[in-house]
Amino acid sequence: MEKYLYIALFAPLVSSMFSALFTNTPKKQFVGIIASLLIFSAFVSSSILLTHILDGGDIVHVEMMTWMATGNLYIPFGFVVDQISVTMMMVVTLVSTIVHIYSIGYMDHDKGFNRFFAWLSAFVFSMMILVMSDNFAGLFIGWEGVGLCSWGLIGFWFHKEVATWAANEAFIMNRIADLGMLIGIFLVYWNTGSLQYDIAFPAMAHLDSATLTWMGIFLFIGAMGKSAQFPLHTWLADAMEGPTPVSALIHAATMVTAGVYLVIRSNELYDLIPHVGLFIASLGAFVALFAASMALVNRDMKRIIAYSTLSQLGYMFAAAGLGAYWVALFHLMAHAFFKALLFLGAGNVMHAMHDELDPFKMGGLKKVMKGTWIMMTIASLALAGIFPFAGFFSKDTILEAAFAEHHMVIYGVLLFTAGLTAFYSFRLVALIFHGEERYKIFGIHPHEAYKFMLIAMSPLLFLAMIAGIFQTPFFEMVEEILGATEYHIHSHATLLIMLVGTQMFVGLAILYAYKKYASWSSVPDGSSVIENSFIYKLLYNQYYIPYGYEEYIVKPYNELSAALWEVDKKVVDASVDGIASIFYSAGENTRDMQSGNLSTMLKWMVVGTVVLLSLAVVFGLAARYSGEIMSILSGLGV
Amino acid sequence: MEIGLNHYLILSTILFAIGLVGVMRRKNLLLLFFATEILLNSVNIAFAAISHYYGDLTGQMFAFFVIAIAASEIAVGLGLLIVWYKRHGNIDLESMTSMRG
Amino acid sequence: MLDHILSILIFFPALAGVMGFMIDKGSIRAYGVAVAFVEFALSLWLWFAFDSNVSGMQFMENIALIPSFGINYILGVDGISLFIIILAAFFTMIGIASLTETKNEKNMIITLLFLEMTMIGVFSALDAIVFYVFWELSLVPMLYIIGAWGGPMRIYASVKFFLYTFAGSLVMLVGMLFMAYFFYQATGTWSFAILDWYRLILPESFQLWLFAAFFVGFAIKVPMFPFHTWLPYAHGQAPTIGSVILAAILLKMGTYAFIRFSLPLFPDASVFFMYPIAVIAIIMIIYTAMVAYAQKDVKQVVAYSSVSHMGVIILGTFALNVEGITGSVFLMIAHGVVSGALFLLVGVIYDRRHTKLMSEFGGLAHVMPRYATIFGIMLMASVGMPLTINFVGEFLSLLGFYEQSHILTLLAGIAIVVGAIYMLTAYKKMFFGEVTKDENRNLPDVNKRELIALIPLAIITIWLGVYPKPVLEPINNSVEAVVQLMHNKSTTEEAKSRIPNVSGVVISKTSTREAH
Amino acid sequence: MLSPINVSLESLNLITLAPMLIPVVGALLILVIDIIKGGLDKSLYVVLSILFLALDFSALLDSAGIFSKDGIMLGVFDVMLVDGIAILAQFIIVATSILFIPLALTNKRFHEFSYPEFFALFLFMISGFQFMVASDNLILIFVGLETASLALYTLIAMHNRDKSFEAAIKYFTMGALAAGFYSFGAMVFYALTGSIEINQIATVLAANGYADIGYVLVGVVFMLASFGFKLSVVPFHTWTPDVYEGSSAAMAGYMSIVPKIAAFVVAMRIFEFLIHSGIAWLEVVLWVLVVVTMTAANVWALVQTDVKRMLAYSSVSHAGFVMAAILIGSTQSNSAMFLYWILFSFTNLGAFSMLWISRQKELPGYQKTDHSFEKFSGMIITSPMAAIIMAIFMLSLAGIPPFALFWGKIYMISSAVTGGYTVLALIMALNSAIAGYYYIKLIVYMFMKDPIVSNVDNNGKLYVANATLALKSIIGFAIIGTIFAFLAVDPLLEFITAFVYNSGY
Repeated sequence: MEKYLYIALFAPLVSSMFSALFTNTPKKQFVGIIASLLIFSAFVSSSILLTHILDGGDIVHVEMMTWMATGNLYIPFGFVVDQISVTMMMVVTLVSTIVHIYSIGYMDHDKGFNRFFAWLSAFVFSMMILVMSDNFAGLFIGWEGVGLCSWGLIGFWFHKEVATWAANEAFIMNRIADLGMLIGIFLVYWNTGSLQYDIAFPAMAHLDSATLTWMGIFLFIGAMGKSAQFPLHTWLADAMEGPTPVSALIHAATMVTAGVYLVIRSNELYDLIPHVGLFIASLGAFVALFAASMALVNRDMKRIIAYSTLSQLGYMFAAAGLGAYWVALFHLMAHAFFKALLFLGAGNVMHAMHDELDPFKMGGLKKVMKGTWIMMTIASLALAGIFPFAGFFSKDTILEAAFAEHHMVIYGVLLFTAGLTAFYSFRLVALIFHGEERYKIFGIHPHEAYKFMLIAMSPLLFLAMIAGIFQTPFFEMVEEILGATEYHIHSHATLLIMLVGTQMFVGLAILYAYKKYASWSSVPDGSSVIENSFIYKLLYNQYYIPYGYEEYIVKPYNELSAALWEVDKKVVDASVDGIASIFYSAGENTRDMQSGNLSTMLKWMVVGTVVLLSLAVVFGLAARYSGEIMSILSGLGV
Repeated sequence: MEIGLNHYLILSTILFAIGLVGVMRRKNLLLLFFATEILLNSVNIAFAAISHYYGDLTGQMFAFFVIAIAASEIAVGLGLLIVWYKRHGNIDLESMTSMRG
Repeated sequence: MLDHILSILIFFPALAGVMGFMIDKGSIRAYGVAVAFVEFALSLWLWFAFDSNVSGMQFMENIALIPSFGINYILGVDGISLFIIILAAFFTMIGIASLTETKNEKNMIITLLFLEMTMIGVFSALDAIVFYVFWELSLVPMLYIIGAWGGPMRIYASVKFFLYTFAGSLVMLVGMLFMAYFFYQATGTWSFAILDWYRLILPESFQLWLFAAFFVGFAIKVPMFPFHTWLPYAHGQAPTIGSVILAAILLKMGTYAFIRFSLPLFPDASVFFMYPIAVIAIIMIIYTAMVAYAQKDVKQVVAYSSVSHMGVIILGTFALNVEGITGSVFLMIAHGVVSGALFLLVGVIYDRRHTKLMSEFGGLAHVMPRYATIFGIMLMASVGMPLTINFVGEFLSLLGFYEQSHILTLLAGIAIVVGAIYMLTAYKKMFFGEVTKDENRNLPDVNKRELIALIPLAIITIWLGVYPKPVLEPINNSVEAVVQLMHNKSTTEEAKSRIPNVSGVVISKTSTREAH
Repeated sequence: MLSPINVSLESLNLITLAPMLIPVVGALLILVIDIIKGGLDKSLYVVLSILFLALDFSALLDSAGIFSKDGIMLGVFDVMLVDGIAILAQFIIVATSILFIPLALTNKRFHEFSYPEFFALFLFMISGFQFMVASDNLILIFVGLETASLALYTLIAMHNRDKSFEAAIKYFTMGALAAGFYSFGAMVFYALTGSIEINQIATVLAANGYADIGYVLVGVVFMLASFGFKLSVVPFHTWTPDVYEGSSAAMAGYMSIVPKIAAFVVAMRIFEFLIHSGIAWLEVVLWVLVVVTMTAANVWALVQTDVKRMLAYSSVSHAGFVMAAILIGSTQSNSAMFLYWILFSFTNLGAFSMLWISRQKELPGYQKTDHSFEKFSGMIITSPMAAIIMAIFMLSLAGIPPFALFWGKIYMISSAVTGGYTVLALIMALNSAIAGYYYIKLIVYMFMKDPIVSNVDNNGKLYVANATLALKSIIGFAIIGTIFAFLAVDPLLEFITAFVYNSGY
C-alpha cells in the first residue's frame, strides 16, 4: 500500500515540477493534460487506499526520512493514511482532478496556462502533505504550502492590482493565524516531547487542563486563519480575485477546510477540553450566521458563494466543536463536492459573461447555458440541504448533533442560517438563470462552456446528488478513530418533526427567493429604499470590517512604520552620529588652542604648571593639616 | 636680620616667577631669551645656597652645569634669532604664526 | 595535508591574493574564480573529512606565537563553525564568478580573496587573540569594498561601518584581556586559548561584566538594536558583492561569537541576561521589520530584513538549549544563503536600471519571469516557508526559546507575520501590476553569469530545507557539547535549571578550576 | 681642605661610557674629514654615521651581555647607571637612528644633507640621548638632555625653510622654559634631600616618610612639566604639531620616536618610585594627564588637513597611551612600554618615510601644505604598491591586528587590566576607535577618492619622487617589521621583560 501512498503524495509534485518547466514558454495544451493525468493517478491511488481502509485494512504509516532532528526533537517526514486522512485525500484528489481538467478549458486563452498548472498541482501536493502528515510539523509544512500556493493563485493575474493585493492579504492574514498554530505546536512539543500524533495525543491525557486549553486555543487560532473564521475572514471574499477553478479547489473544497481538518485531527485534544470545543462551536455558529447575512445582499456572484463557504465552514466548526467530529468531516466532504460544483458553474457563467460577476446584470441564462443551470441548481439544492441531496445528510446531522447536545442557541442559529443559505443560494440562481436577459443591455453574447468541462464537472454533480448514501459506511469507517457516537434524538417523532420542519423552512426560503428574484428585470443602481437602509449598507459593506481593518490596522501600521523609520534615522542613528560628531566638533572647537603663536604656547605650558602646582599645594596643605581638617569636619558633623 | 637659606630660596622663587611672567608676556624674541636666562639663573642662586647649606658641592656643580648649558642654549638661540631676523627683518613672536590649528 | 587544512584554507586565498598582483587585468577574473573554486573544493574536502559524530574540535593546529603572553595560533573546527566556513568559501566563489563591477576589477578580486582569508580565519580560530586578529582584519577589505565601489554616500557608510564595529570590538578586546588575566590568576599562566578558558569557572559578578564587554563587540557586529544603524548604510551603499558577503558571512561573526564565547564562558551571565537580550531580539525582529516596510529602496528592505532575521538568531542562541542553539546556528547558514541571494538579486536589477527604488519598477514579472521566479523562491525562503532553508532555523530557534519564555516567543513569532508583510509588499511593488515605466519594458532577463550564482543558491535553499540532516547533525552534536559544558559550569541555581543537562552525566569537577 | 682623591680606573668602569663615546668620536671624525677635504658627498657621511652607530650598537650588545650576567653596572663616580632599561632605551635609540639616517639619501637635493655638520650633530644628539638614559644623576640627565635637544633644534633649523626656522625657534624657546622647569624641579629635590641621585632621593624621601609631601609635589610638578614637554603631554604638547610640520618628514619621524623614549626612561626613573610610594596625588594627576593627552590629541588629530600634522597629533596620543605605563608602574607595563615603542618605531619609521619619499619641492595649487590629504587622493590607482604600504602603516597605527602596534597595544592594555586600572584600560581601548577615524581618513583618500588628474598623467611618480634604493629598503624593512611583528613579539617580550625586571622596574 505504501506504493500508492507515495503515488498519491508525489504525483502532484511531479505534475507541478513538470508544469513549472514550461512556465516561461507559451501555452502548451499537453501540460494541462499531463498534469490532469498525474493528479488523476493520485486520485486513483487514493481510491485504492480508501478501499483498503474500508476493507478494514491496517492504517498505512510510513516514515520516509528524517527532516529535523536535534536535541530531543525528532521530526521525520512521516505519512499516515488512516480513516480521516484517506477521506481528505479522496476529497482533495477528486476535486483537484476535476478542477485540473476543467481548467484546461477555463484557462484556455490565458497566457499563463502552464504556470497555472504548476501552481495548482503544487497546491495539491501541499494539501496532500497537510492531510497525510503524521505529525504537526508536517502538517505545518502543508499548512504553509497551501498558503503559498493560495498566494500564487489568488495573485495569478498579477497585473491586476486587486488580485495581488488580495493575495498578499490572504497570505498575511493566514500568517497571523499560523503564528498561533506555531505556538500551539511549540506547546505540544514542550509538553508532550514529540510532535508525532501517535505520541503527542496519548501524552496529552496526562497534562493539566490549563496547558491543554492553551494548546487547544493556539491550534484553533491556526485553524481560524486557514478556515477564514471571524475575525480573520476578510481574506476569503477578497480571494475571489483569483481564477475561478482556484476558488473552487482552494477556497471552497480543500484549503479552507484545513482548519476543520486540524480540529478533527486533534479530536483527542479537544475531547479533553470541552469548554474550548464549545467556544469553537459557538464561533462556528456565529460565523455561519454572520457570513450568510453578508451573502444576502452581495452583488458579486463569487463573493456570495465565498460567503456561503464561510458559512458552511461555520457549520463544520460547530459540529467539530460539539464533538461531532465525524459529522464535521462528513459535511466537509459533502460540502467540497457541491461547493466545488457551484464554483465551477459560476466559472462557466463568468466565461459566458466575459468575467461579469454581478448577477443583477445577468438573468435568463438558462436558455443558453442549460447544463450549467442544472448543475448550479442542484448544487444549490444540495447546499440548502434539500432531501435527498448531499447537504441534507451532512447539514441536518449537524443540526441534530447540536440539538442532541442541548445547545439550543447554536441549534437555533444554525437552523436560521439554513434558511438564509437557501434564500441567498436561490437568489443567486434566480438572478442568473431566470428572469429577463438583462445582459443584453451590456451587449454580451453568452455561450455554454466546453463540453468536456461540463463532463468534468459531472462527477461532482453526481456526488452532490448522492453523497448522502455514504453516510453510514463513512460513519462506520471513521467511527473507530474518531470515537464517534451517533446522535439519536430521543424519539423518532421529534426527529421526524425536526427534519420535516427544517425541510419546510428551507423550502419556503427557496420559494421566497424565487418569487422575489426569478422575474427581476432591472439592474439596481443604489437608489431603492432597501439599498439605502442601514441594514443593507451594513451587510453590503461586510459590517464595515474590511473598512475597519484598513482604517485601524493597515493605516496605523503604515504610519507607525514610517514613524519608526524616522525614529531609526533621527534618534537611533542620529545618536550614534551625535557621539561621533561630539568628538569631531570638540576638535573643531578647540583647535584654536593651537594658535601657532609662541606666546600662547608658552602660556599653556606655564598655566599647566601653575594648575598642577596649585593642586600640589592644596594637597600638600591638606596632608599637613589633615589632623586639623579631620577635627573641623567632625566638628561640623560630617 | 640674618640672611638664611629661606631668604635665598624666596629670592630664587621670586626671580623664577619674574622669569615666568617674562616668558609669558614678552613678544620680542630677544627679550624672551632674557626671561629664560632669568629662569635658569634664579635656580642657580638656589642651588648655590642649598649647596652651602648642606655643605656639599653637588649643588654648585649643578649650578655650573646650568650656566654652561644656558650659555650654549643662548648660542643656539641667537643663531636661530639671527637667521630669522635676516629672513624677516623682525624678531616679533607675532610673525611666527604660519603653522596653526 | 589534512593536518593543516585549516591553515591552508586561511592562507591559500591570501597567498593567491598577493600573487594576484602579478596577473594581467584581463585574466584576473578567471584567476579569482579558479582560486576561489580551489578554496571551495578544499572546504568541501574539509566537510568530507569531518567526522560528524565527534562533538569537539577537529583538525586542530597549535603553533606557539607569543607563548610568554599565552597567545598561540590555535585552529580547529566543530560542527558550529564548519558550515559557515564552507559558506564563506562558497560565497566568495560565486561572488567572484558573478561579479559585475568592472571598475578596478583586479583590486576588487584581490580584496575579496583577502576578505576570504579573514572570514575563514575568524571561524576557525580557537585562540581569542587570533580570533580578534581576523575579526578586526575583516573590516579592512570590507571598508575598501564599500568605500571604493559603493554608491554616492559610500565613504560615509564605509567609515561608519568600520569605526562602529571597531569601537565595539575594542571593548571586547578589553574583555578578552580581563579573561586572560583571570585565567592567569587562577592558573598562573597566561592563555588566550578558548578551550583553556572553557575550563575556567568565574564567579557570577565577574561573568556579568565580562559578558557585557563581549556583548558590546558582538552586538554591534550582529548588529543588534540599537547598534544596527550602520547596517542600512553599509548595505545601501555597498556594491552587490559587498552586501552579499556582509550579509551572508560577516554578520554571522557576531552571532557565532556569542555561541563560541559568551555562552560557554559565562553561562550564569547568559542566563542572567537572557531576558534583556530576548527583549532586544524581539525589538530587532518587530521594529526593524516595520522599518523595512517603510523603505522605498529594495536593498534597504533586504538590509533591514537582515537585522530582523538576526534577531531570531539571537533569540535562538539565548534559548540556551540544544534545539534553540542548533536552530540559530542553522539559521545563520540559512540567512547567509537567503540574504546573500536576495542581495545578488537586487544587484541584478540594479545593474540593469541603476536604481533600487521600488517605485521605479513594477510589473517586472512580465518582462523578467525567470528573475521573478528566483526572487520569489528567495522571498518565500526569507519569510520562512517550510521546506526552505530558513524555516528549519527559524522553527528550531523559536521552538528552543519557547522553553524559556512563552510570551516572548509569541512576540518574537510576530516575525513570521511582519516579515511576510514587508517582503510581500516589496515583491508586489516590484513585480506585480502592469509595467509602468518605459525603461522597464525591454529589460533582459537574468543572464548566464547571474544564473551561475543564483541557481546553486536556489538549490541549496530547497535542498537544506527538505533535507537539513547533513548539516543539522554535526551542528547538533557540537551544540550538545556546548550546552553540556554550560550546564556543568553554571554556578547559580537558576542557570542550572535553565540550561538543560544534555547527557545527564556531570563531568567531574577535577577538570574545572575555580577562579578567585 | 679637600682630601686628595684616589680613583682607580677599574672603579671608573669606563666601559659604561663606551656606547656614548663612539658617536662622539664619529661626529668628530666627520668634522675632521670635512676640514681635510670639503665638498664630499652625503653618502659618505651617511655610511660613516651608520658604521659608527653600528659600533655603538655592538658596544651596547656588550653592555647587554654584561648586564644579563652581572646585573646593574655603575661607573664614572657612580654617575653612569647602566641598567636594563638604559640598555633597552639605547638599543631603541641607536637602532632607530641607524634606520633613519639613510633617509638622507634622497633623490632630490635637500639643503641640510650637504653639510657634514648635519651628521656630526646627529651623532652628538644620539650621544646626548644615550647619556640621558644611562644615568640617574640629575646633572648628567640634564646635560644629556640639553646636548641632544640643542643638536635637535639645529637639525630642524637646517631644513632651511621658513617653517623649519619657525619650528626650531618655537621648539627651542619652549625647550628653554622646560629646561628652567627641570632645573627648578631638580633644585627642589636637592633642597629636600641633599642629593641629586634619583635613588638617593628616593631613599631619603622614604626614610623620612614623605614628611614634606607638599614640597615633594612641587618638585614633582616641575619635573612633570619638564618631561611633559619632552613627551608632549597635554597641555605641554603645543610645540609638537608645529615642529613636526616645520621639519622634514624624516626628522619628524625621528622626533616622534627617539627623544620620547629617552624622556620615558627618565620619567620612569623619576616618577615610578613616587608612584610606588603610594602618592595618590601623582596617581590621580598622571591618570588625568594620560587620559587627557590620549583623548585630546586624538580629537585634534581628527580635524587636521595635513598628514604630517595629523601624525604629529597621533604621536602625542601614542605618547599619552604609553605614559600609562608609568602610571601603572608594574613590570608588565614597563615592558609593554618598551615593546610598544619598538613596534611603534617600526611603524612610524615607515609612515614618515612614505611621506618623505613623496616630498615635493614645489607645491601644486591644490595642495596647501607638504602632505595635505588631497595629495594622496586615488593613490591606489596611480601608485598601488605605495598606497597599500602606506595603508598598512596607518592600520598599524590604528591598532588593527596583526600589524605591529596591535601587539604593543594589547600588552599595554593588558598591563592596565592587570594593574587594576579598568576604566583606564577601556579609555585606552576606545581611544583607538577615535584614532581610527583619522588614520582611516588617509586610507579613504588613498583608496576611495578619484585621483588628481596630474598624478594620473605622470603615473603616480609624485608619490615616489624622492625614492632611492636606500629609502625603499628602509620602507621595505619597516613594512616587513610591521606585518610580521607577531613573529618578533615573543622574543622581544622575553628579552625586554628580563631586562626590565632585573633593573627593578
